[in-house]
This record gives sequence, C-alpha cells and structure tokens, in this order.
Amino acid sequence: MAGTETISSTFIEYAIFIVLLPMLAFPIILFLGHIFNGNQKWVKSAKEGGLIALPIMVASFVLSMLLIAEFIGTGTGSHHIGDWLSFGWMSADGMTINEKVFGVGIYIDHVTVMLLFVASFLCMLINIFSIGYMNTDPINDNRNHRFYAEFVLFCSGMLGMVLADSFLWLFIFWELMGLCSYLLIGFYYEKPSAAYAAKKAFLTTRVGDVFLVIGLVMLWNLFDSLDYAVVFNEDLIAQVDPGQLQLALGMMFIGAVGKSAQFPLHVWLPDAMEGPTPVSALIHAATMVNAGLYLVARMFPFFGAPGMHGELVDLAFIIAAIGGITAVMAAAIAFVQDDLKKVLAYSTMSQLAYIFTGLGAALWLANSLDWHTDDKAHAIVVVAFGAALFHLFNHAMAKGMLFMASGSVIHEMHHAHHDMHHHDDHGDDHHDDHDDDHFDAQSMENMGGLASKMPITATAMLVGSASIMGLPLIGGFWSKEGIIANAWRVALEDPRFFLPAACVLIGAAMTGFYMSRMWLKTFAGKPKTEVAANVHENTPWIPIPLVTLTFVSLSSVILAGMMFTHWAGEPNGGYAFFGEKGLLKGLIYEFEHVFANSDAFFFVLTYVAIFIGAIVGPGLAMALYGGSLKDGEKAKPWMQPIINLSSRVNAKRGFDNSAWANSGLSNALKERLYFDKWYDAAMLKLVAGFANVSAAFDRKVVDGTIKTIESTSQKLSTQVRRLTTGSARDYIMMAALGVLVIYLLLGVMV
Amino acid sequence: MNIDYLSLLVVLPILASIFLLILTSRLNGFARAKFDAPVRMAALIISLAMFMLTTLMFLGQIGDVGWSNIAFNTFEFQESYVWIEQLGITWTVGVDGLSFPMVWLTTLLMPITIIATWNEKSGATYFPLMLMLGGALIGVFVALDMFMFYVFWELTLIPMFFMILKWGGKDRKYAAQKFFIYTFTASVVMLLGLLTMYFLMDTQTFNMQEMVVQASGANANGVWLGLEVQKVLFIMLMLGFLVKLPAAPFHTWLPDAHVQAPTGGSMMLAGVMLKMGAYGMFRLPISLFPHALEEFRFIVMMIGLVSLVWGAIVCLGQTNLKKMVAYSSVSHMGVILLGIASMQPLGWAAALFMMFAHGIISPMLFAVCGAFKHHYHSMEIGAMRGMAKHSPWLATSMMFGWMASLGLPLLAGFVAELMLMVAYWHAYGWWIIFPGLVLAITAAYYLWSMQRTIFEGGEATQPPESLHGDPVPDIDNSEKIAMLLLAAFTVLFGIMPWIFLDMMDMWTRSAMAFLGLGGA
Amino acid sequence: MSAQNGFNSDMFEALAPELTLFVGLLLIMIVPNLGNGTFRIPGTSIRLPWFFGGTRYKAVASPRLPGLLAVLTMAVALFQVICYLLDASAADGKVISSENGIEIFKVNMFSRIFEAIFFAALLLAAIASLDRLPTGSQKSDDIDVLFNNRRQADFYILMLTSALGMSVVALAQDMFVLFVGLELASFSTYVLVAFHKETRAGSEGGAKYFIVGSVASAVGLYGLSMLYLWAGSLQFDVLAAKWAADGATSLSMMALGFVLVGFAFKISAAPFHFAAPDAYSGANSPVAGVLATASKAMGMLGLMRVLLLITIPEMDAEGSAIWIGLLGVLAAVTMTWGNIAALGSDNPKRMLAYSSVAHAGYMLAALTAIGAWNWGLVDNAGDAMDVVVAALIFHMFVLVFFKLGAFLILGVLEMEGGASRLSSLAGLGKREPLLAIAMFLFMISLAGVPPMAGFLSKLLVIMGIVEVATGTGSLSSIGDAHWVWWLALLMVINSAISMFYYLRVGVVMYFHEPEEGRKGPLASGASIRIAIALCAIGTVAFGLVGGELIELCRDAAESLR
Amino acid sequence: MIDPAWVSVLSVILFIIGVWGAFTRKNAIIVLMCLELILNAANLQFVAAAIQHGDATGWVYAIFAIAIAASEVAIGLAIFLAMYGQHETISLDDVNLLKH
Repeated sequence: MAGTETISSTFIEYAIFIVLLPMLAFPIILFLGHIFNGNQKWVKSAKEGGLIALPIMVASFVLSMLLIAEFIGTGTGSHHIGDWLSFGWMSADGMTINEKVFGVGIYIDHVTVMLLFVASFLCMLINIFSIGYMNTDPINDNRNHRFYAEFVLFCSGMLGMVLADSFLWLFIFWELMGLCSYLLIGFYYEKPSAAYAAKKAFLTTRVGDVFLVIGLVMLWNLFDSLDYAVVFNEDLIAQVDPGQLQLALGMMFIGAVGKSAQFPLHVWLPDAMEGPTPVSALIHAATMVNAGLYLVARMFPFFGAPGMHGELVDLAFIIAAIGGITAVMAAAIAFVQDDLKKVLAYSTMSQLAYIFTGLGAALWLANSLDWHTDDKAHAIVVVAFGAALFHLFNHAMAKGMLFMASGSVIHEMHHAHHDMHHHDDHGDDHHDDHDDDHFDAQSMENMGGLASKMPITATAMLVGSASIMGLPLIGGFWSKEGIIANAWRVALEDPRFFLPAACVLIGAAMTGFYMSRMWLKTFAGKPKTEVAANVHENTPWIPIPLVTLTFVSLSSVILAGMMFTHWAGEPNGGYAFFGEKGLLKGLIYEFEHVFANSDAFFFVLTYVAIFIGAIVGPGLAMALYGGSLKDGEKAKPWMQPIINLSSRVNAKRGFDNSAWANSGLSNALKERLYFDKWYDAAMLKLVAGFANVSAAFDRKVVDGTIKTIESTSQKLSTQVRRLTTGSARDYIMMAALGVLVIYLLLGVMV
Repeated sequence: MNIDYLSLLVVLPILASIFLLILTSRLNGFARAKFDAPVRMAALIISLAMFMLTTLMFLGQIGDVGWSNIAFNTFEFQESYVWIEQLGITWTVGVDGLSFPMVWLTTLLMPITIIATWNEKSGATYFPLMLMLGGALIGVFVALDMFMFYVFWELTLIPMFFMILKWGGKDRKYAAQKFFIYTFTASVVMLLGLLTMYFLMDTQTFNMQEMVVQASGANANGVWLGLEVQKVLFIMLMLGFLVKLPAAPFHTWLPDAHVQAPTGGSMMLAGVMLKMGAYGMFRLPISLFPHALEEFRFIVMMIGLVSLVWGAIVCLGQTNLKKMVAYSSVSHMGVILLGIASMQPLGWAAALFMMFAHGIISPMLFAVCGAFKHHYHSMEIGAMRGMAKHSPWLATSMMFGWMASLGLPLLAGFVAELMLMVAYWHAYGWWIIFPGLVLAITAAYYLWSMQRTIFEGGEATQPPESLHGDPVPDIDNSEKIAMLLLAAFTVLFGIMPWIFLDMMDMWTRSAMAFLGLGGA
Repeated sequence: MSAQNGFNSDMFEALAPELTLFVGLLLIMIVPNLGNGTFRIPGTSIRLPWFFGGTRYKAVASPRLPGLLAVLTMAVALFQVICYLLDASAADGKVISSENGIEIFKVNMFSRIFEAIFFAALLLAAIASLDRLPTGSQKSDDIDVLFNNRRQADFYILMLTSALGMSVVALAQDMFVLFVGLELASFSTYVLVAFHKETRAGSEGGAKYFIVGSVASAVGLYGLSMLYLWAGSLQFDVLAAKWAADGATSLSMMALGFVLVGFAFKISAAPFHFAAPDAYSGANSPVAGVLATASKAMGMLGLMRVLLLITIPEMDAEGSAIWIGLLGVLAAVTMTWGNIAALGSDNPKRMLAYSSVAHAGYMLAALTAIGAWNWGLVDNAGDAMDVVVAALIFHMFVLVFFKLGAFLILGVLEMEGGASRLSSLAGLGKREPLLAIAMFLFMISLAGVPPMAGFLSKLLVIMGIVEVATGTGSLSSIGDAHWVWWLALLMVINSAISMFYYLRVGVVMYFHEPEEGRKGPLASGASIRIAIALCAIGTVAFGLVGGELIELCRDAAESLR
Repeated sequence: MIDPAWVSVLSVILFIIGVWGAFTRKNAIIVLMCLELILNAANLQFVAAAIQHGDATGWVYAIFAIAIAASEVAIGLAIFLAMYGQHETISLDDVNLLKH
C-alpha cells in the first residue's frame, strides 16, 4: 500500500492511554495490594484489586471503541509520539554517518482495529469473570492483587502490541506479554508443576523470540527502519532483495510459531493450563496466542507488494504447512485428553493452526496473484485474508467463552467438592475422604450430566463448541469454510498446498469429534461422580461474560453479513461495513457464496466440509459418549434435543473403542506424541549435560591452567631454593660457576 | 568561584576514607564497634553528596554543559595541575560522553551499595573502604593523564582486595589474591605498552587528549607509529583491559572474586569495576590505534563471542547462585566486545549503553544474591524454595533483576542488546545466531534458577536446614530501599534510555568520524 | 669543579659529613667509658683521675647512650649531606687529591646522594635498634650490664664504621680507595650479621656471609691488581682513557670480570646471592635491612663507577658497551631467580632476601640499558643515560624506605620471639592495625603498586629502559627496538609474579589468626615504631610527590659524567 | 732482577690454588688460609705491576692490602670461633641450619 497518510483525529491522540492506563494500574494495584493485604474492606469492596482493574479495562475498552468507531472504513492512520532511540549509522562506504531513529507511535488499520476490539473486549470480560472466579476461591486469598496487577499488565502488553506503529514496539510488548504469561502461569508458584509450566512457556516462546529478533534485525538492515509506515512502502519493498526479505520474514515467523504454540514449539501451551482459568482464557483467547497471528497478518503488505510478486510463495507455503500439521496433530491429541482445559488447549492450538493455514493461503494468493489490477483476484485475496482474520475473531470469542465456561464448571465442581467434603466431616465414610484429597475437578471423567445443573454454562459451552466446530451458521462456520476453501484454492495452483489443504479438511472432522466429545462427556449422560451430581451454578459475576459472548458468537452471522471478511481483508481499508451492500444484501451474498458456489469444485468442497465437520465428527462422538441425563432431570429446551439425539445415536451406533483406546497410537497421543518427553530429555541430557561439562571444563581446564601455572611455579620455587644448600662451599662453587659464565659471555661479546 | 568538581569527587572520598580509617584504626574491639554507626552515616552522607553533585552537573545546575553535544576528545570540567613536573605528569581531569555516565553511575551505586549493606559488620572499616573504592573508580574515569589513570586503575584494587579478604566468604583468601594478581599482571603489561607508546610519540606527553590529537593527525595520513608497532601496542593495552573486563579465557578470576566477595564488594565490582576495562579500551587503544582495531576486529569479535557464549553455557552448569550471576557478567561483557568489533557507531553506543545498563542491573543481581546468602545461609540454587511465599520482597527483587538481566524490553538491558543485534547483524551477518542463542540460554539459566528458588516450596518442601527451623525472614528495610532504587533506575533507563544514550551516541558518532573508521 | 690538594680547611669543609661520623665514632668509643677510673703513675702510688674506666658515671652509664650518640651522629651527617644536595648543582664538585696529583675523593652530587642513601638507611636502622638490645638495670658494677653496655657500643660503632666505609666508596676516585672503603664497610657488616653470636643462626649466617663475601672481595681485589697491571694506575680517569685507547684486551676483560664478581656479591646478583638469604635470616632485622638497602646501594655504586666511568662507549661511538650482553643475561637470571625463589618461601626474611635479589635484577636491567645508551646514535643519548642513572638512584633511595621498613616490622616481631615463619605475621591486622597497614604499604610498594614510591621507582626504571630501547622513536616494529626492551617486558612479568608473595604477606596479616601465644598488641618499642612511621611516610610521600627527589637524582646523574 | 712477568705467573698460580682451595675445602680455617692466598696473589700482582710500570702506588696498594688481609683474618677467626661455640664444628658443610 502506498504511503500512510496521517489522519488528524481526536482519539488517536489518546490511544496511548489504552496502553498506559493498564500499565500504570500494574504498580498501583501491586502497591495497594501490598499495603492493604488482608484488609476486609480491600477484600470485600475492592475485590482485592479486581474492582480497580475493571474500570481501567472498561476505560481501555471504551477508548478502543471510540478509536475503532472513528477508523472503521477510513483506512489507516498513525500518530508519531516521539523518538525513542536515535543513533549514528555508518554508511556502507564508511564516509558519512547518518542519523537513524527508532520512534514510538500508534498505528491504526483494519487489522489493528479488529485485534484491538478482540483484545480490549475480551480483557474486559475476563476481568469480570475473574472477579467471580478468583475472589471466591479461598486458595487465592491474599494474593488476588497480584493476579489483577499482572492481569492488567498482560492486557496492556497485548493492547500495546496491537497499537504499536513499528515492529520494534510490537516486539517490546510481545516480550512484556511473555513476562506476564510467565508470572500468571506460575501464579500458583508453590506447585512444582506450575513452576515448571511457567518456565516452559517462557523458554519455549523465548526460543521463538530469538528468531524474531534476528528477523527484525534483518528487516531493519533491509529498510533502515522498523516503522510500519516505512517498511510497508511498496517503493521501498521493491528495492530490497526478495531472498533476504523472505529470510527475514521467515525468522519472524518462527517467533510467531513460538508465541502461537505451533508445531514444533507448541509444547508450552497445554502446560500453561497450570495457571488459574482466567489466565487460560486470557492467553488462549484474548492475547498471547493471537500475537503470533497478528505478527503474520502484519506481514501481508510484504506479500502483497507488487515488487515481491511471486517471490515469497515458499514462506507462504511454510506458514500454511506448519498450520496444517499442527491442526491435525493438536486435534489428534485432543481426542484422548480427559482434562477439560487440556482439550480446550489443544483445540486452541488446532484452531490457531487453521488461522495460520488461512493466512498462509492468503499470503500465497496475495503474493502470486496480480491483484492490484485484477478485480477478481483482488476479491479473492481480500476474502482469503479476511477469512483468516475472521476466524481469529470467531475463535477468540468462542475460545474465550469456552475457557470461561470451563472455568465455571471447574469452579463449581470445586465448590461442590468442597461443600461435600465439608458436610461429610461428621460422616463415617473415611475412605471417600481419602479419595477426595486427590479429586481432580478438571477431569471430565468426574463430570457428566451437568447440562441440567449449569444451564448458562452448558449453553455457552454448546455455542462455543459449535462455533469452533464450524456448525453451519454459527460463529466459526463462516471463517472456517473460507479457510478450507482458500487452502484448496491454492492447492489447485500449487500442489504443495495439498498437504495443508488436506490437513484442514481432515481437521474439520477431528474438531467436530473432540469438541462434541468434550461437551457430551461434561454435560450429557449421567453424573459420573457424587460431586458432579451436586453441582450448582450460583457464583456471581461469572455468567455476565458467558452470556455476552454467547450472543457475540451467535451473531457472527450478522458480522458475516456485514461483509466482515471483505472489510477485514481489504488492505486499504476502503471497504466499510454496510458500505457496499447493506446487511440483507450482504447476508444473501454470503449465503449464496457459501452454499451455492458457482464453482463446482468449491460447491462440493463446502458440503464435504460441512458433512464431515458437522455430521461425521459429532456423530462419532455421540456414538461413543452420548447419553441421556439422569432420570427426571431436564436440560434447557435448546439442549435437550441434542442430548436426546446423542443418547439415541449412542444406543444404536455405539461401539467398543477399547481396542483404539489402548492402541499404541492412542498411548502416543496421550503422551502428546512424546514431544514434551523428547524436549525435556534434550534439555536435561544434552543441554544440561553439555553445560555441566562446560562448567567443569571452565573450572578444571581454563581455571586449571592458571592453577597449574601457580602450583608449578611453587614447585619450581622449591627446586630453585633447594640450590641454596646451606653449605658455604656450595655457595662459593656456584659463584665460581658464575665467574665462568661471566667470562663466557664476555668472550662471546668480544 | 571556580571549584574543580571532578577533582573533588576523586579526592573527597579518598581523603575522607583515609581519615576515617586512621581515626578508627587505633580503637579495638568494643570501642571500635561503637564507631560503626557514625562512620556509616558519614559514608552515606559523603556518597549522597557526591551523587547530588554529579546529578546537578548532569542537570546543568552546575557548569551548564550541553551533555549531548560533547564531541570526541573534547572534555568538560577540564582542570589540570602539575603533579610530577620532572616527568611531565599532571593531574588532569575532565569528562565527556564516554566517561560521564560512568562517573554518574559510580556515584549512584555508592550510596545504594552503602544502603544495601547497611548492617555489614565492622562498618567502621568497611564503609571507608567503600568510599575509597568509589573515589578511585571515579579517578579512573575522570583521569586524562595516563599516569593518573594508571595510578587510580591500580588503586581500585586495594580497597577491593581488603573487602574480599575481610568480609568475604569461606574461600576469600584465595579469591582476593587471585583477583589482585590477575588484574595486576595484566595491568603491568599494559603499563609497558603505555610507556613504549610514550617514547615513540613525536611529542612525548602523558595527556590523553594531546595523545589522541597526535595519533589521529598521523593516523589520518597513514598509520601512527607504523602498523606493526600499533598492533603490538594494541595487544598490550587490550590485554590489560580484557582481563579486567573480563573476557574469555581470562575470566576465571571473576567467579571466584564474586562468589567470595561481600555483597557490597560484588555490587561495586560488577557494577563499575568491570566497566573500567571497557572504558579503558575506548579511551586508549581504540582512540589511539584505530588501524590496529581494524586489523584485529575479527579477533576482538571472536573473543567477545566466546565470552558471550561460553559464559552463558557455563552459567547453565552452575549450582551456585552467585557463581551463575558472575558468569552471566562474563557473558554480558562479551556483548561489549561485539559492539566494538561491529565498527558501527551504533555498536559502540550499544557497548557504552551495555556498560551503563549492566552497571545498574548487575548490582541488583548481586544484592539479591547477597540477601539470599544473608538470610538463607546458603548460595546453592535449590537450598531455599518458595521464596515467593516466605520472602516476597526478595522474590520480587530477584525476579525483577533476573528479568532485567535477560534483556526484557523496557528495562535498561534490552536497549543495549537490541542496538547490539542491529549493529552486529550488519557487520557479521549470520554470526548473529550465537548471540541469539545466548539470549535463549540466558533465559534458560535464569528461569531454571527461579524455578528452584522463587517457585515451588509448597507444603512438601521445607525451609532450608541452615535456618534451623527459624521462621524464614524477608529482606530488611535497607535492602528493600536499595532494591527499589535499583529497580526504579533500571526501569527509568529502560523506558528513557536517551537520558544518557544521547551523549554516548554523540561520542561514538564523533569518535568514528574523528578516527576515520568505517566501512563494513 | 675545583681540585684540592693536601689537608687544609677546605678539605675539612668538603668532607664535613665524614668528619662528623669520625667524631661520632670517637665519642661512642670514649663517652660510655667515662668513669672515676684513675691512672697510677708508674713506679708511684699516685693515682691521677683520668676519667676513664672504673665505675662509670651515672650520666654516661645508660646503655642507651651509644645508640643515641650514633643516631645523633648519623642524623647530623645526613643533615649535612642533604644541605649539600639542596645547595649544590650538578656542575659543582670538589676533587681531593694527593700531592702527586692522584685523585682520591670527589665530592659532588652523585657521591653525596649515595651518602644520603647510606646514612638514611643506617640512621633508620640505628633508631630502630635503640630498643632492641637488652637494657638492664643501671647498676654500673653489674658485669652483665656492663657487658651489654659494651655491646651496645660495639653495635653502633660498627654501624658508624660501615657508614664511613660506604661514604669512602661513594667519594672514591681511585679504584683501590674504593676497595678499601668497600672492605671497611664489609667487615663491619660481617660482624653486624654475626652480632648475635650466641644464637646458632646468628653465628652461622655471619660465618657464611663472611666466607663468601671475603672470597668475592678477594677475587675483586685480584681483579684490581690485574687492572693495575694493565693500566698502571687505578684512577678512574686514567682507566677510562686507557680503555678508550686500547679497547678491551684479554687482560682488561679478565680484570673486569673479577671486579664485577666483587660487586655482584654486594648487590646479591645471581649466582652470587646464595649467602644473602642465610645472612638476612641470621642477622637481626635492622641489620638485614641495611644489607638489603645501603650495602646493596654501595655495590651498585661501585658497579656504576666501574661500568659507566671506565667501560662505557663514548656518546658518538658506534656500538654498545662490551658488557651489555653479560649484564642482560645476569639481569634476566637474577630477577627471575629471585622472584621464583621468593614465591614459595615461608620465612619472611628469606622471602625479603630473595625479593632483594629480584630487585638487584631490575637494577641490573637498568644498567644494561645504559650500555645501549648510544644505540641508534640519538640526539638525546646523554639524556637517556641520565634518565636511567637517575632512575636507579631514585630506586635505591626509595628502596631504603620500604624494604628497610619491611625488615623493621619483622624486627618488631622478632622482639616478641622470632619472625622466621610467615605465620608469625598472622593476625597483625587485628593486633596492631597501623603496623599492618604499614607492612601492607611496604609490600605493595615493593611489588610496584601505585601510588607508592616503589611504583614510581619501577616506573622510572622501565621508562629509562624503554626510552633507550626505542631510540630515535621511529620503529617499523617492536622487533626493531633494542633488545633491552624485552628486559623491560621480563621485568613487568616478574613484577606480576612478585605480586603473589607480597600479597601473601597481606593475606597472612589480615586473614589468619595469630599464632599460639601471640595475642594482643606487640611488645612496646617506641623507637622502632618511629622508624617504621618514617619509612611509611617516605614510601607514600615519595610515591605521591617524588618530583623533587627525581630532580635531585637527575642532577646527581648528570654530575656522574 | 727477575722479569716481573714471572711474578705475575706466580701470582696467578697462587690465585688458582687459593680459589680452588676455597671451594674444595670444608675446614673453615683452611678456607681462610686460601683466602689469604688469593689476597697475597693480588699483592704480588700489585708489586709486579708496580715494578713493570715503575709506579710507586702499586707498593702502597700492596701494603694496604696486607693490612686489609690482616683485619680480615682477625674478623674471620672471631666469627669462626663464635660459630664453633654454637655448632661445635668448623666444617663449612656441617653448618647448614639456614638453607633453602
């Protein structure tokens, strides 16, 4: 896109406060928490900082919305706040020294706007959820202020990353998020598993970050700047070496792989569930993992520049292929997980992989189609890019909701368990007491039949799952279809893309299966434990975000009708909401486009995808895990048919999958395909081993050399002093020898 | 009235320290202990006064200097007195963009170190030594006379030697000697180089400013003193500075010195003393022998790279907290060499800023180590777990320090690392993999150590046996103040690096131009 | 420069310090013996009081008296020398010759500044010794007290005679006169070393020092006789003229070699140094300190006279001195040997003895550089020579303070019961902080750490060597510098090695716990502490503001030529 | 009158005997005697040279040297006596308490 005009605006001037408010709230909450810790007023009225964080997040959200409202449809804008670093740079010929600058500023375009909404909206909702979730759990007493402080810092990191006007500041906030994820995952620091998970998350993403830095440095070297306004300049892009650029972007992509938990740097994400559930929601939906996607989406102008035409397809393929591999792998692992949150974690991984595939396809298209002049190609590129971004949006909303819902389930399970334990104090069943100590509130094996007891949660979970699965018309359906279609579109042109294309198609079925499995195991069937039978849904605050997000997910169809994909994908931002067609026409256009595609291939493809994603996958899950509720209990009317259907499928088509469940493949999946094991082994055996050897080498050889010199000279000293025998005769003899030497030397001189 | 502030900064603490030492040296036992508190207070007041002085100088309240416009080889607050006339030795002081940040840093660290080690035993001797160390360090940075430079260079050893010897750990005897002998050995070789250079000059002078003028005049049209001579002298001078830095393979004195040194000693050692090496490199060999630097740039780079990578890997193999931090210093100092070898103003500025940033961050690391040792009576990683629960302040400080050291953005260290990476890629391309690798390794060892100290320690693990069942203490107020101050400055210079970076940048830019260096 | 023949008042004026010494010597011999003794006129029973012998007068019976007299004498002599130095200029000089024109003494800045070194060292040692020897009750008929009193007198008499001998060496213009002075000083020191003959170590050290020293000086005398055979005179200027005319002949070279041996023993250059550690550890500490400073300066003075006045090539002549290679090797071996040997030595006195050997090596290195002074025929060759000689003089001057000071500290410990192990020093930092600080200052000064005088002296020596080695100042590589540059390198490396054992003393003082039975402050001894304080002040002061002294040394060096 | 050169030769022989004796003999007294030999060799040399050069100072030197030798013997004997008193031997090899 050619140049960025700076649009004078009111709100962009204040946009910095979207970031600064939560950032400043961090020390304030920490400080107040330190002072008032344990104070009843602090606990009750301020919710240990939760009610300080909330207005801040609301303010951020409101500011964001004002900014968004102003920028929707008006293209891009930037606001340079100032120079951060200015430094001398020697020209290549060594003759002159130029001044270069790293600046600070705000940059707004369609991608920013979308991510800004996702982040600020979800952060606000999660904040509300946290007040319900964190403050009612006694384990968090007296340390919730730490949670809220780190939470706001995390949010400010994400918001800052989105708003940054250069890759440098993107990276800076990116790292800030890394820190906060570390702190929050390790929130229960006393648990060794949490400590381990926190370290793992930080380290794994750090590996990616290293490459990101290298990529940024390479990029800087190509453009002498990291400002979007400069590096997105098509004239400048045309002048750089495509090979170099591809390498730089590839390096940056590795950073994204780490942050978004893609193969092979995905290992940290499931373990990150060690943090409190709001943190999981935050990491998986609102912030952290989206950062990687955002980074790749930010690369679009490079791929789309005419000067790079056809030069960067390899990288586009790699992005898509990584996505494809991860999509299938994560989905497969999700098959066998019993932990509610772990299923969601792998689901996140898998869905992010979809988005990567979609982005890869979009980037491929942008790079190889002549879309600047050809309108049809333009539309294809825009829709492809938009579809990926739309899936990001849908996934974020759905996954945020799912995590909060799962949090709700876990929370209530916990409470139920706690209550029972408490009431049974005078009972005589000591055996149960013992078992209860090891009660796992997150395991789906302990749940079942919760649909009737937790209607709001179950509904939210249902809608979220449907959105993730891409059930027609709900949430992710629109975007997922687009991603699959675009992957295949590219595959027709570039045979390498058959890999990711096939992966995402298979992945659709797998998604259908594991999401259905999760819902059914949790909410359908009979309660598997006493605890599950006694669950109630009565924690305040929690339903607010659940309900909100349910509606957001359900209203995805409206967004689709508002041409979200076109708007989000249009790089020049000229495509306004309602701008072209209006809602109704837009809806019709979308429906037509999806369900009645004029191209036969895509027509078939759509229905294949719908079939396997909405029928095969869920069907299998129902056959295995379906079941009716406990007698006399009824779920809400919109859930009851599903439960009934599942029990019927289960009764008719149920089969014994124990052979599968005990197979080597299943075990491998339970072991997460041994990645963690291998990585740990590599760290422990190879790296730590090498480090220990090095430390020993440093001590024994490097330092030892010095010590040897010292001890040798001590020995030498003893030898030399031994010549002083104590006998005067020897002294005279030595002197006589000395005389001889003197004469010898004098003789030599003469 | 014209006051020579720089000389004051040097002479005041040294004289005060000698006065206090002699005052209390006749006292024994109990009578001496009574002097601890007043002496400590006196030391604090003097160091705070010095800090005020340098800060006012920086703010323009004293002297009204345009700090970010000081060109290479021009000096502010320059004063000169004849010292030993017969040898042409003068007492000449002055500061520029290279030395002023270090002077300021020294005056900043002195009160902080005194506060952090407020309860150090035998304070009547300890705090005067701290003052003497500070004065000598400032002397190194402000000296513009080669002789004076060398005198203060060596003078810094003496207080530090005693600090390690008297207040150090179990193996302090060995460490103190090693520290002294290593540095001394390197510096005498450097001295011979300096003297040889002195006699090869056309107009013999000990004045560094005149030396640079002379050298650059000759270097512009050819090679001052001839390339072969320049190379030999470059090596001799660099040897002294590399050992001080320290660079591999001369680094092994550092872990010993650090592990055994008392907290205050470690803080000053890591904070300022190591920087003397880097400072010296810029002030002498680089300013005088740019041609030799160009010849040796790859070797300098390799030494830096080996220090960087090797230091980091060895860190990973340490079980002793302080040793780990010490090796991390080795690793970070390698960055400075990489910056120098990049031959970019940016790289040099990165090196300078690294000196400065590490000068703020590493004292915090050592303050944390000191507090760890002080409270848990052990330095082993894993001896104390769950610090977050038992000693939240210490845990927070530790995490902050560790994060700052591993280069977290918006903290001072990041700026230097970022700038370095940019310059380094430009100069050496794919070698950047190694510094990149080190970023990851650094994170690995810091996180690994935090996992075993801050985290864990639930009900299953108990406080360390060394506490004999006493309740686990948190750091005391003086330590808290010191940590807070260091953290605040780390954040300040992370967010607003330009405060000192501007003058460093100006220095490196004009230095590059002045020395006629350039070309990738 | 004025010549002076025969005895007259001018000569007395010129030799005032020496006469002071002589008078002092007589006083020490007479005054303690004043008493109510009578003289019986032979053949009669008339006894005339002659105030000598018998029961000593109370006023003179004090055992301290000889010491105080010696100190006074030495102080006056030193004062006279310093007055001369401050008044005179390099051009001044007074030759005292016999009536047939043979020059005997020459009084100029060069000789006077060496006298200042000798007197300063001996004065400090004398002050330090005031409390050392047992001073019992004042009862004059007690035979032991009387004996001790006598021994007091003997000790200081020997000190004064050695001072006298040394000044003769400094003044001598004739090789034989120089030799006589040397022997006078040597004999005194032999006896001083063996002064504690009641101890095994004292007698043994004295015997060894005597036997090796006298063999060396006998060989030196033989060298002189050969020199005389060659030249027909032992006057320096005659010898120099003969050397310039004939160049080196086998006879003269042979003679030169023997003469060198005599002096090499005095400065304890390897391999003639073996007796030195034994002597130092046998002798009491102030005496050992004198051996390591004044006696060594005397040897160095002789070497400089021989090598620089007789055998040095003219300024405009090609080539280096004939002995440059010899001295270079000797210097390298001596400094390295001394340092290596000192490295593992556990006896602080022996350690200091070996360090003194190393210092001899440094000085020899400087002398070596002078041999190359006209290298490259540079304009400033004369300057270069002056600079190196001045550096040497400065070095020997300040060495008095910190080397003697170190020995004196050991002397304090000796009074407590021995200082033969490093551990005797243990805990000094706690027991006597000021003494420990002083010792530490002496040690780092010996090692050459600024801002101590030892640093400045080492710096001057290295500067001198480097100045000679770099010659005209334009080299295409360091390899083109004169090879004495490498001696400078060896010297700095040796400094680094030496750091190890000097530092160990500091470590022992501040780190280790005191030995059994050594608790609390040391035995009192005000005078030795005063001497130590003077040494410490000198060590620091000349390091910080040595400029005036350097100026003086320069003038002295100039007056040598 | 004999050629002074022969005196020199004698002096050299005496010198060699003296030096040889000084480092081969253990007995301190004998070493002292060898020392005297060396000094006497020097005296002879002085005298011979004085004759050769026709210069009287050589004689003076010789007389001085004799005086020196005498005092040297006196001092030496005194010191050896003291040594014998402590060590009960005058063998130079056996007096080796101080070494290394």
